[in-house]
Amino acid sequence: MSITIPILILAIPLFMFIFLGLCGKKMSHLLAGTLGTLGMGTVLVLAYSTAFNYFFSGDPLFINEAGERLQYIVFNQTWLQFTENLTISLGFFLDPISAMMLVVITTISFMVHLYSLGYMRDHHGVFEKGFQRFYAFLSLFSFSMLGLVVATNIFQMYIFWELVGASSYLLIGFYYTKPSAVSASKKAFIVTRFADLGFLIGILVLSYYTGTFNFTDLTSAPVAGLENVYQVSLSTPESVLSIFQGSAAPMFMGASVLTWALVLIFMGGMGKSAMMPLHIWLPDAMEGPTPVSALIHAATMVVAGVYLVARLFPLYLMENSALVIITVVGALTAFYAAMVACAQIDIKRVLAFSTISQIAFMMVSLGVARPEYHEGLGYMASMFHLFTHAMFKALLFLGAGALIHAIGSNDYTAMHGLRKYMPITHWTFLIGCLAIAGIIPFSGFFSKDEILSACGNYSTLVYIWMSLVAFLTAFYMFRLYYLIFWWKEHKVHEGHHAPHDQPWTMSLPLIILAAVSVVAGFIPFGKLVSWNGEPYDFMAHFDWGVASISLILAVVAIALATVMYRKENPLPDKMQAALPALWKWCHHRFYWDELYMFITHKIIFNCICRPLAWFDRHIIDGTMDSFAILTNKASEAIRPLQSGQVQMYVWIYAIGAILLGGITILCLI
Amino acid sequence: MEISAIYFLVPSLIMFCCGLYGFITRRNMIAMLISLELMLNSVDMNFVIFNRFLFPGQMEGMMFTLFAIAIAAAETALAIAIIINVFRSVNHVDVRELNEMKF
Amino acid sequence: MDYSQFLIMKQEIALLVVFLLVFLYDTFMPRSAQKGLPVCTSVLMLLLTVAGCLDCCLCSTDNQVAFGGMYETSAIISAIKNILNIGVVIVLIQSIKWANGEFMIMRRGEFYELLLVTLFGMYLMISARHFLVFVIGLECASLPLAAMVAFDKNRYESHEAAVKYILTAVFSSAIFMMGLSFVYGVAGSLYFANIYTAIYASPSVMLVMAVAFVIAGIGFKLSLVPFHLWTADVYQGAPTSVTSYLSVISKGATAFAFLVVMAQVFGSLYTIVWEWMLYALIILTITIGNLFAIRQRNMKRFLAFSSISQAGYIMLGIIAYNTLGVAAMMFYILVYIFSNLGAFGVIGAIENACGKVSMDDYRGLYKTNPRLAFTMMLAMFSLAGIPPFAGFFSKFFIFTGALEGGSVAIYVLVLIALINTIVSLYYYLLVVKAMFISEEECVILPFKSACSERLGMWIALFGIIFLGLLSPVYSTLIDMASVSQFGMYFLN
Amino acid sequence: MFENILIYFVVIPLVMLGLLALCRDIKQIRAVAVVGSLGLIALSVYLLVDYLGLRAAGNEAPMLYTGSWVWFEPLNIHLAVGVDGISIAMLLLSSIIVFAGSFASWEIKQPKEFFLWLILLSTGVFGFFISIDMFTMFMFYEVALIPMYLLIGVWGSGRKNYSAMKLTLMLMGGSAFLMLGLIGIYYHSAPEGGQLTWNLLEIVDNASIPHGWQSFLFPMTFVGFGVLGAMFPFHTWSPDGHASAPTAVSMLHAGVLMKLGGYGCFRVAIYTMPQAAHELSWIFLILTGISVVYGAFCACVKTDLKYINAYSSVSHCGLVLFAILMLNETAMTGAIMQMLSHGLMTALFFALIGMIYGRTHTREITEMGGMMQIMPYLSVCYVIAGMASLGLPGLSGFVAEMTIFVGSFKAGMADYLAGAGSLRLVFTLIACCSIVITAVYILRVVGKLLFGPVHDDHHRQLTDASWWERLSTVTLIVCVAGIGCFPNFFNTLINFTFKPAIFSVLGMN
Repeated sequence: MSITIPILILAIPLFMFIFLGLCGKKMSHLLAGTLGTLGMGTVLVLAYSTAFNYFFSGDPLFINEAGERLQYIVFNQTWLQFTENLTISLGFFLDPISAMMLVVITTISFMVHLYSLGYMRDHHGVFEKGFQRFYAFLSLFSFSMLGLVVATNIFQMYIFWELVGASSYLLIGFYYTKPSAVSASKKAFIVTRFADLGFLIGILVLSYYTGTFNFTDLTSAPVAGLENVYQVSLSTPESVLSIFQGSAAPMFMGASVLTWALVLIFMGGMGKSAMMPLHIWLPDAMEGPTPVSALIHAATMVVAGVYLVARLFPLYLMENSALVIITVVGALTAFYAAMVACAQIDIKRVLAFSTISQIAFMMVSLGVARPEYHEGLGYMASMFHLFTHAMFKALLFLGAGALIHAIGSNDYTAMHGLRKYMPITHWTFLIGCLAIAGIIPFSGFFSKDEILSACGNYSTLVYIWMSLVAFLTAFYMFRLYYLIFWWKEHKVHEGHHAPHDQPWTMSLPLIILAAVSVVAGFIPFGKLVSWNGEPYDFMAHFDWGVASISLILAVVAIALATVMYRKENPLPDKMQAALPALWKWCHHRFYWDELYMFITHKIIFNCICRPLAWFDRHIIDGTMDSFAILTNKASEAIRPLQSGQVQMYVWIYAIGAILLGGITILCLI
Repeated sequence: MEISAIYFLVPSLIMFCCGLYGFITRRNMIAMLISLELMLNSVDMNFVIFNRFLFPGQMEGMMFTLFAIAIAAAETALAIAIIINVFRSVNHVDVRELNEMKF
Repeated sequence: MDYSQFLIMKQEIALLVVFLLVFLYDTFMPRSAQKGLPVCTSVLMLLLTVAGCLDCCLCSTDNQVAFGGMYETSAIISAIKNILNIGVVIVLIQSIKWANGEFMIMRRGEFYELLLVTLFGMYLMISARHFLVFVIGLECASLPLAAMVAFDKNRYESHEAAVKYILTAVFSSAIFMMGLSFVYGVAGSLYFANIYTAIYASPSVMLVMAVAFVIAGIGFKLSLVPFHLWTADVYQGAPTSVTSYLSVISKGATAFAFLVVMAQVFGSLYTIVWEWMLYALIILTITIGNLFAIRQRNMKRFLAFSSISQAGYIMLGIIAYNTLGVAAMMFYILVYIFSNLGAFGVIGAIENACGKVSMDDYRGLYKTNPRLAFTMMLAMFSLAGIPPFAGFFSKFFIFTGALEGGSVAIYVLVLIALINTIVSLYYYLLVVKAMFISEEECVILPFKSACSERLGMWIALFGIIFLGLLSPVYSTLIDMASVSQFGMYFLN
Repeated sequence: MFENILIYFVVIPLVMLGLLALCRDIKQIRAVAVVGSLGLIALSVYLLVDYLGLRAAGNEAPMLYTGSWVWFEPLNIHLAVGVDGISIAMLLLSSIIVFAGSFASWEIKQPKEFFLWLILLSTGVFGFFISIDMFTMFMFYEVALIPMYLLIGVWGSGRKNYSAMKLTLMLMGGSAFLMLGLIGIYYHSAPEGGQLTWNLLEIVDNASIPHGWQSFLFPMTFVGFGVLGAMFPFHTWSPDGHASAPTAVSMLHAGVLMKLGGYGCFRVAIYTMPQAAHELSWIFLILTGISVVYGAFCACVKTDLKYINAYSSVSHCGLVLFAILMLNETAMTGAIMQMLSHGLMTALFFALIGMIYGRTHTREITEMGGMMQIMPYLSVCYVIAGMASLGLPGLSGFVAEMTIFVGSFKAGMADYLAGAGSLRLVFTLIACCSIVITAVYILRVVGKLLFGPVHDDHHRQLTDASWWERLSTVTLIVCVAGIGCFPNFFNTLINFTFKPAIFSVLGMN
């Protein structure tokens, strides 16, 4: 396979970033936007061709005679050599999930590029300030995210992991004159940085023991006769296995070092994927422009954590405890986020919590995947959900963007009853809601259903728990839907235009994504992506019982939402009054932000930083200064010695001479 | 009976100490000079005593004493000249008043 | 009697000739020609110096002894005399303006004569191998200085300084001679060589006291703490030319004489007796000198205390008690002469021009008189031991010398000395700060210093910059030191 | 002597000094400064290329371009020069920063004196990096220190007198210990009866410093250089000094001079006394480990831009010393890269702060805000510098920090597994935490200073960077990004000759 296309996939966004960043100011807004979009379009084509090539060409590099998909390192360039073995390379890794991610990222990114051409201007068609910068950052993000998914080694992943974090920072803080955006971007960066610390230490531990960063060395076995081609082996390679298993397995504080490493790496994933308790940055990140939320904080970057776990899945399989932790964290987060989503009034916040909840679904799904249960259905389901979720969540966000663009506010109380004014938005949004609620035949139904059956296989408790979350999902999505589009008639204020549908650049992505959300469920995903490359017969494992139960739950939830929110009625207020504490906690997101505020500001800032700074100025520096002061004091103290009296001089002289001799004599004796 | 050196040395030492004491306590510079003379003379005596009692076969100590006397004379002359100068300038010879420069 | 042994004293004799010429000029030249006396003296002295240096470099002098062992000369001794000569030439050049001043008309001859006599005394002190000669040299070197200190008849400070100087000087010579009498009592001779053999490594109470008194007596001239108290007052009170002479020439000569006495007389008592005395004195000298210097506002007084602490560093060369130490000490003296005279040159020029000697008056000097300020700064840097100026090299070498084969105690001593260099850097930088950083209007207006003053400063600057960088100077000193008479006295 | 290329690193600044002294107006002064510093860059680039060529041709001597000319024969003091990859990296760094610094002080008052001192300072720096004789090394070291006093005192701002004095005295205090240590090394540089030497290579070859003496001399030299490397608790000169120094001086000082400390620690203290380094490293590991987080924490609450950066330098330079003490090839490589990286990015920082300060006349972040709207160019550069500082991949900080962490973790784990205590491991983990704290204070500054609404309406009239300021910053940014994007080049450069040295260190263990 030629390496030109993969290189171009990475190089074009990077080039666009540099080009737009340096020269953007010199060109017109439209030109910059068009260039960015065209660039992304090219990448889209290239990525699709690569993915198509990978999945369907039947090239022996990609698939073996048994029909198992292989991993192929297209190129791998040494970037930084630490020691003989430990080397960071930058490369391009092609396997089912990276190919799938290529598709997801380029699709959503292109949609967002296109969408932003319309979104990033006001009603008079004047482009926003910093429009070129926006496209430059979008390109940077696309580059980083693509680099992340095609990473050949864990350190490359870390590098791009940091880069997506930085571009997310820049994009969240795009409206840098708004203090809330600035602090949100800061929060996002610092929280994920904290998580990355865990990731880094995890990498260090893992690489210390295994002596490698390469994914292929960690999780796969080389395929004989073909260079750079590997096959995932669920039984981890001997080289790795021998290090971590057996009686001599290194332990640290009661757990094996592998568990430590994997949990720490998962911590990085928790930060990026906004798992509790590191989720607090994601709702705030909605301060960024809405297309950014769609791209970064719904579809691509936030699933990096899931992707990371999936990438290292064979290692995780070795340590049951790590997977249990993932399951527990995921399950708690999913429920928590769903609860909170029910009580938010900012539509983007609702979507943000819904994202957290859905990503938690994927995490749980990975956590429950075991060979013994339907041959790893959970893994496949997780990836499938990742794919479908990216589509419908991007759709929902872009729809929300269209609404916000039209209304000028994030608050749904300013919307109500918009269905007549914005029909395209209405219908596409409804499709998105149906998809996420899991209504057959929309894509969410298939992926979520598989996750639930994977949970059911693993443990009934998890299954019931996650079904409950699914129920809540359907409820809060339709609550949102009704509150935006129904509830009561929209009032058009004097002197304002009536809200209307958006230009084609914004509508087109909505329609495309809606279409994808409808049909994506029918993609034979199992044939393409599975944990060991073997084609996975999805229908063989389909559990109609689970499917019908979840469908019923979703319908009930939608019905409930319809009753409560379709028309203006006192029911919601009554419910709120009936459970005031619950509503309050949910509305305030269980006070996580306040807790963090307390820890960072009251404890770290006030109890560590300030005292340290004081200590530095007064104790350390004070000591240094006191040397000088003491010297001066001493100088002052011995002043009387030089009294100006010659007799005094002579007296000291004589005493000195006698003492000099006397003491020496005493010492000699 | 030979009188041992110690009978000469002790007075010499006492003389030295007297000189020292006088030098430190007297305010009049002339008196201080006299005290200094005492000290120098005690040194001279020492030389003579040592020469006479310990090393009677040579004259080094005696010679040294002669030179020392000359030097003492020169010193005194110079000192007196300077004291006179001071007297002309400030009209007294009280050494304790001469403490303009200090610290 | 073999008169040829007078030839061994050729340096002293040459100096005497210069003295006589100056004396004759002063006495017999008509009044109108009297103004030429300072220049004439300087030229004569310069000739003497050049001749001496050529002699020193070209003819390798062996150790020679004259007058029954009372007088000794060697390459290193003539070298130190030449070093002193160089210093004297600079002092003389710098004092031309002052000596031609209104006030000095009648008495400038005396100034030069007295100065040359003290120099002669120092020569004697250095070459003496008998305590009688040594004492004569010492007195010769210190008594006329009292007259020189009192030279400024109109200034009260000059009198006060002279009184303090003469009284302390006589007192210290009494103490010194007391010590000598003890030495004589123990050893029965005043010849250095005889004493050395007589007291070989057997200290008695009297001997220890003798050593202490001798150190006190010489320490007075070197202004080692606690025998230093006269220094500041005298430096402040004396005319600037005299102060500069006192601070460098007198100190340098005495330091070398001190080494001679300690090595050739008390060498065998090094480890048991005087190493520790000196150890304590060095710490005291450096520290107390520095502590006093911090607060001084009068430049001359400030340099007095700085010179006290510099004396402490010079003593490191003696406590090292090895060839490297001797060479380093001589190098230090040489560099110190240039650095200190550079500083005194500036002080003198400013004092002659507008009578200011306070550090506060120096504020903003760079704006009005940049060259003077620059010279002063380099001198300060050199004194503080900042490379690439000569002071750095001399400090480094003296520490290197002190540490050769050093015990831990010596390392501690050097560490204390090094920490003291920070304090000294502080006060030297205070001067630099006043001149360069202070933003006040300078009270010293721009002026053009006299030709002679500038020449003096140029010479000093030349030395400050190049003495360290040009290695032959130090190498020659080391060569001389390694073949010198000291070699046999050193332990290693 | 003049056939040796290295000599020109000292000759060029000296010629510049001479020319500057002759200059009459500011244009000539600028011309001299720019041409001279360009010459230095050209020289160091040529040296780099030539050096790599020689290495590629199989030259495996520990130092290349060695030359040695007797200076003080009796003490065996030579003017000995020689470079390996580390020195070349440092020379390159220095010349770049001198270049950028000249542009950053384009409109300084009293330019003649300023540049005289600045070039004297760089003479010292270059001399230090080319020397392999301890005496000349020390001499150049002190030459580099003292001009700081005047540069800060005359051209500085704020409490400049206090800061200048404090900085000078503390650094000279360090060099007091250093001098003792160096002379001590000299006296044990050869086995009994051998010819004593100041030459580092010979000292390493002789490896004759007795064990007991090593334990005494190692702390002396390490502390001596460590003061300049801002090691806790001797770092307090740095915040005050940097806060008061003029732009170019802050750049040169934080960018190059503080590297002298790290370089010296490695080249003298560890290189010559590996045993003591191994045994005593724990003391300094604790101190430097504290520096790393302590500096970062302190930076979090400061509101003066220069103070923030100074504390950040404390943290980053602490990391350099920390990594050196790991006595591990990877970590040491990382230390050198961190020196380069920190040098460039901190110079960039100080340049930018100077430029902002020159316009707003305040450095309090509480009194500024929204600079991005007023001076977008400078603000973008500031963000880039900040990103480099918090270790964004693609910029230099990341590469250096990761190399250090990988290396130290390896050393720490090796110790831990060998039952040699978990000190290294624990402090590695603590040091790792600095990446989070760094992010906190960098983003805090960026958020307050650059983003948000404009704080002071008077600031709206301010102009963005002029061409010389752009040139200065672009140079640095290109270098920062260059290292960040192509780290392996530097890695190879350093590694090439690093190996023998490190083996000699580790061989002792």
